[in-house]
Amino acid sequence: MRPFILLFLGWLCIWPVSAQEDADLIEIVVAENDLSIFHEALAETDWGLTLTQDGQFTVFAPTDEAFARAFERLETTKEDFFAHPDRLASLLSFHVVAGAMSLEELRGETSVMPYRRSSLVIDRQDDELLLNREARVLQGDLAASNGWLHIVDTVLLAPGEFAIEIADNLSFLVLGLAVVALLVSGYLSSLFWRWRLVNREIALLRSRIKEAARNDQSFRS
Amino acid sequence: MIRQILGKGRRAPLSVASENDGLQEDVGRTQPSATDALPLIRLQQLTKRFGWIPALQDVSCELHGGQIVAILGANGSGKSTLLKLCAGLLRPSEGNIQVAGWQLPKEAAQVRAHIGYAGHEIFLDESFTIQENLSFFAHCYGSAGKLRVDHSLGRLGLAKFAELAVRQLSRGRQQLVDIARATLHGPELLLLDEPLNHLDVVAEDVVVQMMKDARDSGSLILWVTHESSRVAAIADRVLLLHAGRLVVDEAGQVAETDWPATLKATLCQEMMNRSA
Amino acid sequence: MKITFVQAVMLILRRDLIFDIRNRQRLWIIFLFAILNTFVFSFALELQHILRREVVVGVFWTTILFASLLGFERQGSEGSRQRMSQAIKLAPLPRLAIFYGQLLANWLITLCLLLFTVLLQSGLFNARLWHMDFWLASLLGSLGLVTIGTTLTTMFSHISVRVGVMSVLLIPLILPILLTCVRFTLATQSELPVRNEWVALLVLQDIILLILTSWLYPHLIDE
Amino acid sequence: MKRSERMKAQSPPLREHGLTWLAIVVLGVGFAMALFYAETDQQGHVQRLFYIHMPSFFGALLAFSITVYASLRYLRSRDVKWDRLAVVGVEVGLLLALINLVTGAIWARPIWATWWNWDPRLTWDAIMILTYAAYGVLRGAIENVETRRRFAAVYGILAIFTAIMTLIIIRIRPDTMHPAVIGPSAQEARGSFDASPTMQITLLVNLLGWALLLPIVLMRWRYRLQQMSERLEQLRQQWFEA
Repeated sequence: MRPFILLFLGWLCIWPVSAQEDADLIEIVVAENDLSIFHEALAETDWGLTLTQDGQFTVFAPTDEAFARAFERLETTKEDFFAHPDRLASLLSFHVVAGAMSLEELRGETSVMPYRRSSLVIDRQDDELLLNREARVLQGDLAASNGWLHIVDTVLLAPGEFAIEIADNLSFLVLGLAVVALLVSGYLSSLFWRWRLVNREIALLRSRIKEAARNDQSFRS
Repeated sequence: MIRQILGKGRRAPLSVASENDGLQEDVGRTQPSATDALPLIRLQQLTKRFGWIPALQDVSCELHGGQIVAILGANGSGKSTLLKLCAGLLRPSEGNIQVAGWQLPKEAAQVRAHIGYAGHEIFLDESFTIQENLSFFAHCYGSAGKLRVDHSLGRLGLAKFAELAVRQLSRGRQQLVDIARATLHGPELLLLDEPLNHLDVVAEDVVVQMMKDARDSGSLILWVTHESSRVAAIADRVLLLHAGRLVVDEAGQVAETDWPATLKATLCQEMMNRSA
Repeated sequence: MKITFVQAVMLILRRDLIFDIRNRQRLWIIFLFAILNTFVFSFALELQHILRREVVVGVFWTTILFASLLGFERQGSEGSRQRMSQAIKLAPLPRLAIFYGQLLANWLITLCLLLFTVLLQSGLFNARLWHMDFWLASLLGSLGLVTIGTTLTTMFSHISVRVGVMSVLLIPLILPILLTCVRFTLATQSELPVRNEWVALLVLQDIILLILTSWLYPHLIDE
Repeated sequence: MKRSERMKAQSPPLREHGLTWLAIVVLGVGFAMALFYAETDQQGHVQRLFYIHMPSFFGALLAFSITVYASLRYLRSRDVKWDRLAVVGVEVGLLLALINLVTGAIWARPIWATWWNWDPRLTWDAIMILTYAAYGVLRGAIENVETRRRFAAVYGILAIFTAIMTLIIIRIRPDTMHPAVIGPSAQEARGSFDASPTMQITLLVNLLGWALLLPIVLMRWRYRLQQMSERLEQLRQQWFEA
């Protein structure tokens, strides 16, 4: 009986490693203990599904502590950040890059283009990788069947990302219309003002010339 | 080689001053008969407006080679404008100018080699020496060779200043160098804008002699000046400009004028008895 | 006998170069400014810390642009050059010969500036700028820059204009060429495959510019 | 100036007025349709700015192309009216390009969370504004009337070269090195327009208003103003001459 137990224990301990080989990215995220918020975010959006299918991805997974710090920066809480699925999806799309790139390959790059369409800058700071000029890789090169996973210590925010709370965009419509009205009326009034100025000047000059001509005659006669 | 303006056809091909022409230039040559040849300059209702101020108003006349024409007039009567128009520096607002048959603003390229212009500003480069300036222009006009430069410098008595930079010269001497530049390539049409202004007496005579030599060799000199006293002695013909209009044309005929009668009368009188 | 086109171009080229060598102020302004600009950027961007080759490329092209801009501004406003341009107009030289003469003179000076700045900046920022394609980009880019610069200088030598107008006019015209050059040299720096469509684009722009300015030049000079 | 000619300068003929009133009506209708008639796009109400954003862009293009054509004609014929048309084209073009830029930026704020996302069309519009603003600077810097017109015409032609080249270059994305001339840039993605017919009608009306009528009407008025200011300069010179 003992060998079976030994065998089972042995299998158990190599299971996470071997399992990792054919496990996909989502399973690795689940396996890691401090990626719960990231996993929850993935589940919330359709990324959770896409990362399970085949196709090669490179995923940067911020730790829970990284998410906590990010929420303070964006002055929001986890709940109402998760309330806007499209913003969440856009944030996550900045963490996923097409094509599987290990840390070594990433080191050769200067910038990569995640699904979010704004380039993620990669620096080398005394042989350590710096993502988005702020994030460091805590644990890299977690191989998965459909790509690589690297755990990073800060959430990657695209430039100008969610800096301020976006008001309902009706107010922006009003703002836009007001500015257009301002521009058009400004130009029309400048046109009208110049028109009046020129007219008055012409009238003035013409009267002066007429008057000068009159005293010439009087002078001559 | 006789510089003869062939009187046939619209495009009078000018004979080009050849390389060795410089030397024989002073040797006496026959005076081209002024009457039958095609006029060197023909102005037809020439008008030039700067903005809306008419600098010149329908000036029209015909000038033949082989004479010195003095252009007199008060300040701002359009003398310099007329000269710049003939040199092709300005484009006429209306009417047209023909130099040796070439319509000036468009076909200026053909005629530029035969025009020499010396205006108020000195068209020289201060940082270069006289020798360099003149040899540059000699190359430009294609009649290269130190020969021509030395000849024209010698003629105007500037030989010993050749190595000086233009900056070091006095205004008068700079003007002389500018005139040397204008006459370097033996132009058929010489345009001088108050050449005698800053010159001392000696230099004045040199320039007048040079103008006479050019006239004898068949080229036309348009001379803008103020000293009407010297005009009678030197000029074959006088154009009086007043407020952009041509007042006196041909030898002494008077168009309509309110030019001060005295000056005009004395001037015409002198012209009459000189040519009689 | 009229002088040939090439002789006229050589004449104007020699004249302009001698003029610039004679009064060296313009050259001093250009090269000193290149050094100053490099230092300003290195202090402003803390270049020695971030080992980013892209930033160096950006700094390089900005230095070239502003240094040659100062050179053109100075050339446009020089009194003696304005008088000389009148005199040269009188001479029977073909109009385009004058343009190409000045163009070549400016181009030579800009190429010297390029060489000087490359040495300076690859030394200071120890970035490897010595890439073959880099020289190609600089050659073509500076040709475009000089074409526009010479045209505007000719314009300004006829009118006396206050300082600053030249830069406002030149920079918008130079943007497409600058964009192409920066992107082309970026490719050479970051080992990305250098696509030769950038070279084609640069050549295309230079050709269009040369044709356009050659056609417009007589309108600039003659009344 | 004879009386009849002066009268004509003061009160423009009915055709002038007619066109102005037509433009005002069409713009008003377009404006109302944009706000109430058209459906709200899934991007929310701010998308209604699109009905001013895109038409004003084509209006600016129309104005600038008139400037280039007028500059070409002036260089060939040296006729003053072409130069006036060039000045008029630049001024109206700048106004419309500015409107396009501002509405584009305000529209981008809620959708892309940044005021400016270097979107190809907006960047191109900004560079056109810079180039033709420099045209104004050049005109202001030259006193002599003939040279000012000639140099302005030359610069007008050089400026259009910049505009076209910048349009091509900006569309080529730096990182992937292949041209996205047809690729969906953020602007096109927003502007792709297989949406409901109400939107398309509104767009058409606004297009007629902003891209055609407004530029033409503004240009006619500005042209008359330019004529009068030249008349003024002429009188002023004659006055100093007399």
